[in-house]
Amino acid sequence: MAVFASLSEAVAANLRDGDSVAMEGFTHLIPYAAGHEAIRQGRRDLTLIRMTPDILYDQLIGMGCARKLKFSWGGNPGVGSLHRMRDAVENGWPRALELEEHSHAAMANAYDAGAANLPFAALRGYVGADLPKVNPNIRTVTCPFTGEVLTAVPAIRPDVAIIHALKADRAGNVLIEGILGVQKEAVLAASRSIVTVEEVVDDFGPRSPNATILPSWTVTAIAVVPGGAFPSYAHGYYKRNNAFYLAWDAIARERDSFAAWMTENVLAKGPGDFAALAGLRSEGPRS
Amino acid sequence: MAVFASLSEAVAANLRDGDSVAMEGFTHLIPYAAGHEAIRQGRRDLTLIRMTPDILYDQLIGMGCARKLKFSWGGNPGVGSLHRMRDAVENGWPRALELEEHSHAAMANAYDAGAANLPFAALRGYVGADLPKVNPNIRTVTCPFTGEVLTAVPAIRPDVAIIHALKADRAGNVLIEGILGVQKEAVLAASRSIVTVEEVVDDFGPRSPNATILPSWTVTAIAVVPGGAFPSYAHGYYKRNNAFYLAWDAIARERDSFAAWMTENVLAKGPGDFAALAGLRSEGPRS
Amino acid sequence: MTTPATPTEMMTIAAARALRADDICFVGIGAPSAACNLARLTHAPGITLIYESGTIGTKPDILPLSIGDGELCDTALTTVAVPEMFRYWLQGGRITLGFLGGAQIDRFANLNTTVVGPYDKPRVRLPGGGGAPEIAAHSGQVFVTMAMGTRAFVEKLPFITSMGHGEGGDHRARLGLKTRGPTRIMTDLCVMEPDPESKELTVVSLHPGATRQEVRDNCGWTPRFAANLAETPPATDRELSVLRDLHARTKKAHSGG
Amino acid sequence: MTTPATPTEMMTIAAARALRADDICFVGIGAPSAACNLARLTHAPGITLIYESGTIGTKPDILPLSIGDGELCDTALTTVAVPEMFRYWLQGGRITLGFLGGAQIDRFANLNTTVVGPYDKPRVRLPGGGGAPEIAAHSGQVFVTMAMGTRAFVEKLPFITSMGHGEGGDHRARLGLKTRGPTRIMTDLCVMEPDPESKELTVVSLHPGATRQEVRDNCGWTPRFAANLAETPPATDRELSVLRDLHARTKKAHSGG
Repeated sequence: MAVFASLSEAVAANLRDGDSVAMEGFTHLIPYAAGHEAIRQGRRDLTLIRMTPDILYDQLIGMGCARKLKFSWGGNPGVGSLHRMRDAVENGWPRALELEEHSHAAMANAYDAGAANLPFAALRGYVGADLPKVNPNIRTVTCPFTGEVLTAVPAIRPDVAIIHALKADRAGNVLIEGILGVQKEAVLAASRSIVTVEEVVDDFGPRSPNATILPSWTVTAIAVVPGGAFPSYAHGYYKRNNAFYLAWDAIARERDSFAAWMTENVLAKGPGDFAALAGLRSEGPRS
Repeated sequence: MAVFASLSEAVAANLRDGDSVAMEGFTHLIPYAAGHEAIRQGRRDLTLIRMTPDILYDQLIGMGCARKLKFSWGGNPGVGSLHRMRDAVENGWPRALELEEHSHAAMANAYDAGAANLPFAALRGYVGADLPKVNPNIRTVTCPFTGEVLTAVPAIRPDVAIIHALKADRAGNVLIEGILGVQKEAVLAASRSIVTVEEVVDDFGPRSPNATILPSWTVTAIAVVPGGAFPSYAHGYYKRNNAFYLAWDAIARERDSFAAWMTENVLAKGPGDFAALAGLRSEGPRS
Repeated sequence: MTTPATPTEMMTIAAARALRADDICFVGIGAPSAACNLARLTHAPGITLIYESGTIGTKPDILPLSIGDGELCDTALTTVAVPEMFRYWLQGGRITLGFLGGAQIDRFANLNTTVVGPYDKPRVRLPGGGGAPEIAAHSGQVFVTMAMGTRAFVEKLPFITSMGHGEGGDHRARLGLKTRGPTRIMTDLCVMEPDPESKELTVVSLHPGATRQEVRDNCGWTPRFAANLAETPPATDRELSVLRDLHARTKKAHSGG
Repeated sequence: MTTPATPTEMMTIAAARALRADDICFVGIGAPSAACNLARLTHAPGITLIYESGTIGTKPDILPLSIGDGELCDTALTTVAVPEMFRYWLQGGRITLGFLGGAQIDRFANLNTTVVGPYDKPRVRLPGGGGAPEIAAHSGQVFVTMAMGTRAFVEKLPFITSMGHGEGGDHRARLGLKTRGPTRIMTDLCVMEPDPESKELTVVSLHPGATRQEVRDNCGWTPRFAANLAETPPATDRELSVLRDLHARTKKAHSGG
């Protein structure tokens, strides 16, 4: 059964140095508040897993939290490069970053296989592409009926999955709507999970009979963090702050400007600051 | 793009003697009207595919439409045996019926693989069970990362999928809600598809952003048949007629009583009769 | 004042008692959803019931006739597609307790619901396995309810539809299974549990009024009895009234058009 | 009265013209959704746009900055989870047209968006493939839009992120692919198509004002020109006004907080 906790408690209890962690959210519902909490708590040697490492992972990498990144597209979508990620890969700053690189299709299949408790996923992938030459975790499997040779990738089974969702009910069930990404799969594939939510409600009320809900018994800890996906967005709560994504390019370009921004906006802040950032009524500090 | 047609036109154009056909619907939304139309049109040598062959397939088998059945649970749920299916298997009446038998997990995975254009599905299946000894389509595949040996079954790729759904919009998009079964997978896995619907609406209106919708360009033909899932049910339209499921046991027990019932209630009737059966206002005959 | 429990009622009540509020219970076709719902309506209100039709956390007011009645979906936390149910939820290891019934069982709690006689030329063609083979493999543990009789409790199964303890001992572990398999068999006469070592089913509790001889007469093998054989506590008035109300509501609903 | 099309606008307009109302178009990260939406707002209103974030049949009023902006979901027919998008829809063969961009392209329309320099010690680390490798393989055909330049149109790619025509000829078929691969490359100077036999990219149409020499100067290999080289019809007022309105709406929306 999910435990309600403060975000700092939830991260302290469930994310350890050296863990593999998937912070997922496909443009929508990116768990920024939880990622910032991991930075503040000084986590090290993480294996970061994420299909689309963007600003949040740029921040974690730039702050030296990660030793490895498993991913399929690393950029600031619609804007350009992730300068902190590039600095780590190209110059080893602040530390070297090992890459395990896949395609979206392979990552999505690997999460699906992880949720389904399979050791690998088979897909029609990477035909004619070079990635299998440089990633030993891209192999083949032969269909026992047709003899066709398919691509195989290992299932993703993270130690911890961290996601942001729309709401939880008092029993700890979690509702997600809109762009779903791979969050449900990430939680079901992980050993532990932390879910931040916009709000807790008595009852989800009228909804589709097929609503995407993670039952309480699939989630380890829930923390209420209004605005916790800012500057990404939460369907029905607040919009994506595209201006910040555009601004990040200049902030992250140089090590100094990055460090100054992180000190002011992450290290000196807390989860309670997200509501105001997202333009929501702040409900006072939570930490 | 889906074509709107009468049910008789849709079946005549898309279901041929010798086809493999999946009429799916997991208790909910079983396509009775379409199945009856196939019986009336005298289809022969069908390979019937369905996880839970129940009364509808008992009728098709008893009327001699099928040469083979691929399935995972063949019974009248909550009631007992399918007498026509047993008569075909045990006595070859009205003709012998070849069986390809799986478990639900294997069938569900095989539909999923079919929709995903994979030749096989890997699952942790049948451990310690006898079915792999009698079904040569249950094989193994070895994980190229862990060396684990998993079960493999061939993907299901039917010639035709036939389902009943709640509603279509005027563009031919199809909405399903409630118990979803494997209908979406069956349609996406099939070469052609026939969908009967309760009604056509101008617009689906407010709905979950993640509603289960088959876009028009994934469906071959749509026929409007109110009540077309009777005696199963359509979420929000009418309930399952449990009394009929109980009554079927006596109807189907003997060949004569079965034949008489089919003559009166299927051969002499048409799709337009389903609305009244389901307790809906009849909109006059459609055929 | 309440009439005493029938053997079938006693079987259902014994099964219900074994369920816990924190169980995530997978109810397959033909399984005793009466027991699961009785538990939910008495001592285990928080129990999570999952039917293989995809309904998660369902709380039906009446017993479904099938595993996909509308009532299940209407009262569920959510309903997922069937491939997801079998892939993410059952195979994913999310189920703590699987509930199975069957046409035949052997002394190691293997079950047959496929055929009597040879597979290719069956004397009786049964419905088949449905969800059972993987429920038996992937649920944390499995409960079985079956009424006793020599045609049901047999020395040797003609067909193993779903594995219980196989040939006994560590057979499950040798096949790579990490789940516990069948841990309790609730019958109309008694409760059986596998011996911790041999895994042979052992009668641990006789229902009120049932005798060792009755159990022997209705079992196709010579059943073992536990040294400290207990008597199943009789059905309480509350258990009986809740169960009978449930059945009455159900009968009324199902006989309607 | 309308100011003439810039080269970038001409590239977008040329791409939009090639789209048909019955296309099911998969728009990957970095791809010119401007072209897809321009087509939708002009001659191909029925076109189905799918973004890899799971949105199916989306009709955004402004261009998304990312492939998962809320606008895409709000205007979609429905939105599915990302594993389903890649498994049932892309790999499932439901996409008639994939739309890709890239940092680098070679004469057989192979694309690189991964690294410049050695993979293990890159001079420039690019974003990576995202959906591209499988979009290139599974879409019925692929359109590419890229501005020309000798650093983009290169003799030899340092890394093949997604296969176009490989080494040319029947290379795709030899790898078991049944799809057509890249069929049109829309640049800021011209349109290229693969030669029917060799699959080498051939300039088939020059945009108004562009010259053969300009194309040669901005291409890292010596490009072939079609015998019947055409001139791309100039942008119409309607194309330009719809495109510029779209960009204006988009800029206004994205600069907001």
